[in-house]
Amino acid sequence: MKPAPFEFRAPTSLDGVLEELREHGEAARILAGGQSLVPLMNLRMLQPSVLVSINHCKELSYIRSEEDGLACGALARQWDVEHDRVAMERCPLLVQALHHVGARSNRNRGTVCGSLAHADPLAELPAVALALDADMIAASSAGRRVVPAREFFVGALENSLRPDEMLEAVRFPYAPARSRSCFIELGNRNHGFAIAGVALQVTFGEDGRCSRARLAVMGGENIARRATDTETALAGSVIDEAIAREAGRMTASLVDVAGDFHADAAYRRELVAVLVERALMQVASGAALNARSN
Amino acid sequence: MIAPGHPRSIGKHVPRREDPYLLRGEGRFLDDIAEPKDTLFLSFAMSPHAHARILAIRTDAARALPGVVDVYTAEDMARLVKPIRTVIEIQGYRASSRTVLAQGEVRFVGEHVAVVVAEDPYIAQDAAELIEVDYEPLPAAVRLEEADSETAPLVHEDIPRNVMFEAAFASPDFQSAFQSAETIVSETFRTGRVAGVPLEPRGCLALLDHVADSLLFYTSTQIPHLARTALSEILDFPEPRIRVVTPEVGGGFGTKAQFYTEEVVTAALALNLRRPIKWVQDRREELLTSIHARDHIYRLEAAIDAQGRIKALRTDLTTNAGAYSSYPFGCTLEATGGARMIVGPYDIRNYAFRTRAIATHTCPSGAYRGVAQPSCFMAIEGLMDRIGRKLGIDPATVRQRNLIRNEQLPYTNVLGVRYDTGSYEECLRRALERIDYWNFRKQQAEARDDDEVLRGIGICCFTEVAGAGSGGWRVRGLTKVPGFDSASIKVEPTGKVTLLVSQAAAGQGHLTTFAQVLADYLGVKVEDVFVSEGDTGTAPYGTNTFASRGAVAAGGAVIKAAQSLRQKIARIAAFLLDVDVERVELTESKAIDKENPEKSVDFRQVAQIAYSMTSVALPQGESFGLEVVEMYDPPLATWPNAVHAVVVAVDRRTAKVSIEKYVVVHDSGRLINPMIVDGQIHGGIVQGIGEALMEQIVYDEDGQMLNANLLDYLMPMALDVPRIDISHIETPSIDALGGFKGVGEGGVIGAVPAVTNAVADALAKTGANINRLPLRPSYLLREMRRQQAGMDGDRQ
Amino acid sequence: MNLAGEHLIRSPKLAVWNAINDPEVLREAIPGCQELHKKSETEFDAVVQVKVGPLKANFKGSVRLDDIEKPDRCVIVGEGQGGVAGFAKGNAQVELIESQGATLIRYNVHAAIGGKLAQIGSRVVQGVATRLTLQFFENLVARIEPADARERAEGAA
Amino acid sequence: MSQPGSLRKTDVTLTINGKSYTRQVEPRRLLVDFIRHDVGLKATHIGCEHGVCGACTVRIDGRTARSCLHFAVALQGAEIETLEGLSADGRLAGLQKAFHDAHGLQCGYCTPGVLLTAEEFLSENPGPSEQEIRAALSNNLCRCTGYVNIVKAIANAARDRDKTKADPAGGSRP
Repeated sequence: MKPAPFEFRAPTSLDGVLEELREHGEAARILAGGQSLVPLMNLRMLQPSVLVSINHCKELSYIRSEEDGLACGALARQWDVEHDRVAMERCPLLVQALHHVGARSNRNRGTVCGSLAHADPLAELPAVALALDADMIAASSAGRRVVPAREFFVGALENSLRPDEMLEAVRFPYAPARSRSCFIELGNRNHGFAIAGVALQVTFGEDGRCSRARLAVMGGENIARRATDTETALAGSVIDEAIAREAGRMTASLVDVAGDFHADAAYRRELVAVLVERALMQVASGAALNARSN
Repeated sequence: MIAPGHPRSIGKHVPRREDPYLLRGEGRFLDDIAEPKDTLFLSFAMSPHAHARILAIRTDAARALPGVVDVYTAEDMARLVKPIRTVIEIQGYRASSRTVLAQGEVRFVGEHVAVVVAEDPYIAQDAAELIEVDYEPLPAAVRLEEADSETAPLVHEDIPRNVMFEAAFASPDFQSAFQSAETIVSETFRTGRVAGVPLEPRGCLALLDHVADSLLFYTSTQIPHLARTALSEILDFPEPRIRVVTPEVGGGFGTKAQFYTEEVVTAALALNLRRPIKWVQDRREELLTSIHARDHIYRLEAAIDAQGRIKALRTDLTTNAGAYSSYPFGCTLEATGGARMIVGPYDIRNYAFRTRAIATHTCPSGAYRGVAQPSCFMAIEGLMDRIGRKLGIDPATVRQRNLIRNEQLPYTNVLGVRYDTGSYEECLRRALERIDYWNFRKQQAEARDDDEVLRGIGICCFTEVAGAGSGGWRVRGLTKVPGFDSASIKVEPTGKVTLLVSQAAAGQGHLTTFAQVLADYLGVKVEDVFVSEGDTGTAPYGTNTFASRGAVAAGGAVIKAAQSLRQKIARIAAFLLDVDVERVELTESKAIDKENPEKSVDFRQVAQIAYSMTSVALPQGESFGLEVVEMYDPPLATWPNAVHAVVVAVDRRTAKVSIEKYVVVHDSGRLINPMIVDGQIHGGIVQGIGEALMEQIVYDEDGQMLNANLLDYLMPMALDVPRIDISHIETPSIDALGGFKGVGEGGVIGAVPAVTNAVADALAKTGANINRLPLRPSYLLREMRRQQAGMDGDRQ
Repeated sequence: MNLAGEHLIRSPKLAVWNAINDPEVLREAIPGCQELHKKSETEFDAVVQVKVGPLKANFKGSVRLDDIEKPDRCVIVGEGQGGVAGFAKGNAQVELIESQGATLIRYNVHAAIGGKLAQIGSRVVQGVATRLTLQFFENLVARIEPADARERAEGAA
Repeated sequence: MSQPGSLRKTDVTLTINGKSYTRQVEPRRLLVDFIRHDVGLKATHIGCEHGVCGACTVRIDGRTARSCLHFAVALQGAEIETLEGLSADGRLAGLQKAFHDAHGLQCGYCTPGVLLTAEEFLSENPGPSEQEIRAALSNNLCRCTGYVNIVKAIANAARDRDKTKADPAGGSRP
């Protein structure tokens, strides 16, 4: 299918972009990498009247290690973040998740903020943002506000940005010392959309016990969910097979799963349990970085 | 006639001539053809309903859009073309015809209700969205299991209970054989609906030649000649004034071996508007409207003896025909194919079947690679494993006891079909050896019950119907499918050879393989042969490319033409060499006196005489030119055979399947180019892996398709493919010229049953009965859980 | 999409019944309902805008009350054409049960979507249909239950 | 839905394979259509138009990308490369030969996209394992070859590259 007509704007400054959003509101969409937006436009499911490209705003193209986290600007391409030295060292969960995002050409052009704003229920990055309590910096001509991840994701393809706002940047908190992380997903095919996935970061105390677990699960019907009850249960325990299995069982009972022709609800629930268990065992066994696929 | 020293090309890994231009991206696929500036573009408005009455169509908004030339509905098209009617002369078939745009009623989601003609494809799609159609939704017959019930909505008023085709057969003393057997093993198998999904969607370009008032029609097809005849009949336009040209085709797999309504609309509008018209399908339309396949239910009952030998087999097959009988193969192809081919390489003397094609409000089905054989062999090979489990005999042994013995060949099976040669036992023996079968069974027996990974091994022994001649198509009522193929050989005045064949490749490397055949049978150097096909303006008439027929039918025609032309070359050479014609041998584009080989004349010299371009006149009585056309009608069919053996590991907790070992022992008779044969087997196997593990066209109960995109219709990618170990046995056919048997579909036919049996074997220990496709993890886990619940129930 | 559920409404059965039949109430309860005009006693023309993140589809169609057994149960039937996006239809069997002065509203909803929405978005749209159904009944409860009754109840819970 | 409105066309100038092309197109003109129909470079193919199959893979600013997911108007100033460009300056000669020798293509429709994926992957991963090659090929769908000979061709090309790097003077020229 060919996309429907639209007017095109390519401001060269963030203020120019925000001015367009203020003027057009809901009728306008931001074009960054286009890897989530353009398929829907080509299939004519999405017909914005005004497309505002931010590709000429150099000021939005940055990966900055800031004081309390790694900041990715709206134009930070997924591939660049996936291979960023600081990201690999201090936000390993983000990098592990990025290996699973789309295919290589999608990641070359797709942006971290674009995937977050699109909020597909089976997208990996929202799960990471929720797990790490990332901060979303929403900008509009009226000013900026910081939206914590748990308030940013509302539902399937639904975020809490106002029509005149754009996601200017996202800040992923660094992993504390003695942390290990792992991202696992499983689908009907070895590559492609998952049936369910788990984003996990565990910080260990001196005694080898889990001092802080961060766990988010995707595969429900709406959007990835934080499993806070499981995190609380894990705090203070030594992660072994029994604990991991119990954590998996508990998380599965929390998540709101739905069935579709890819997998029925019962399978999704059981898969969440298995993936959480295996993620915990992988993190506990020190083999934290999962195999680098492309 | 051909000098023993002439370097043979058949059997060699000759790298393909097609590669250089394709690797530079210079292959001209349909949409790559530079269309004239005044070309108009089509876009179809599609039905969102599976079954509905069309109350009104308002096209004024669409017409008013700048750049739109016209909008046509069914009534407009009815003035230009006749409906497509698939005639199959077989008992039990109820013919149905199809208007090129839905008239009065839509019968499947995606059926075209109107077409926009515009100056730009973008604008054409804008306009298609402005067409307003008032529908009265009607109840739809969707699920095959219910579509033939008394109360099911009718797809065609004149076809009671939607039974478009029904046939039965019973061998003479079937009943007594069935009753007398000691044990009956029965099972129902359900295969999932899939589609060929070539990477290049369909498309066509119709150009007018005003001088000769003729139609030059490019279309991404496998059947240029059959399409040309169909176009002539439906457009009521003289066939001599139609030329169908096949561009590079981006994958066919049978999907493009049908003739479609959009081809008629494109040609008709070009003639009507006297402007070039181009239509390029997008992926969503391709998944909605190109033929589907394998939506089948098999109920098998085998009467067996204590040794596990099948004394009598009964098959009850129901296939989903979709809304219309596709052209030219119709809805009977899968129904007759599945019922007839299922006996495969087994010595089954008593056989009965009932087979039916049921119409539903879904996309028409048609001939996709393997045509029913992947499904029917999944059924029979699944039954072989169940016979083994029931009697406690290893499934490999059950097969060894049922296979046709070598000494029985040539063998006429219970349906009267002749298998001339084969290697059924040898293929099984070597496959078991290469996959280390017995050692695997030992390890499997020792595996602990609580392993996280369940391993299984699956076998498929099969025969593949290939290279079918006119007899083969007639016996199945497909009288519109001729069966013969033809080759025209011209040694040009400069001595180079032009070879034209009635085929249309979609990646099979015909330009290379037919040059290899001609080189060996005409004594010409491969590099002196120039092959061309797919253009009805140059290539002689034939049956074209599908059902693994290329090598057999066109290869045979090339041999027949070469055998006839080389006589003339030898006669002229004998005249030039002044020797007796018996002493003339052809080698490396030369004719030599075999008594003293250094005395020779090359083809160029022979040609110069034949085309009267030298001072020496042709010998008395000899005709001018060096040109011959031969038609070759293969036997009823040729029968490649193979055994696929697969080891899988199933994660007990996620039920994800991974293929650990894949072995193929294949017999396609004499191989022309083993490298290309292996490529066909690789491609077929991976389509089979897709069909077994992940592919399915999904309709909901209202007939809505839920996955008309490539994110939700999953096909295998490189990470899903194991290493594939292929070895060949070459048992030449004695019925087919050249000894070729064909290979196009063997890969997919063997893969579906072998992978399914391996997964079923892996889960057998949990009690799960795996008998339906696809084998998605959620299905496998559900079956394991049901058994666990069932077993716990039993234990209490 | 199939969904069953129930809500306790702190107001008498007849009041709940009347509300369900009142176009004003329905217009406010149906998420994204732009217009709802009475066509007959039990049928209304409706325009409903469904927003799924960036995706917007305007459905023009009708809402109808069938199998009316006043004041115990009825079926709310909705269907709408979303232009090229496709169409949506659904029916909600609704049953009202008296329970100590309040009313238990029990529902069983079947919804189906068709056309491009089903072919492209089925994975997402199923979830949306569930969310909109839940929202409809929550809006209905909020609209019917008198404000004070609800505070008292929440205070006591 | 879409208001037909006046379809204003604007001048768009793109640099493709080092050459500058200016065409009058609508903003919605997809990059793949600009390359194929407005400029006439037909090696880049369309398989799905929703970013999954990879048949439309080109390079934008040195990296592979889906040309069906970009609008020409948004890429003014970018460096676009297609198979025609990479093939002409010989950079792909080793890969093309390896694909030819290993029968790494059948219908050829996915081949341009696969070659660009393979070139990007090999230039970043000398001496890759078979599993890494298979993971890289998740960028492209192929329906004919079952990927078997594509993986073999890329592995052979990788070995030849190492050979020429290790011993540029002697050894087998690609």
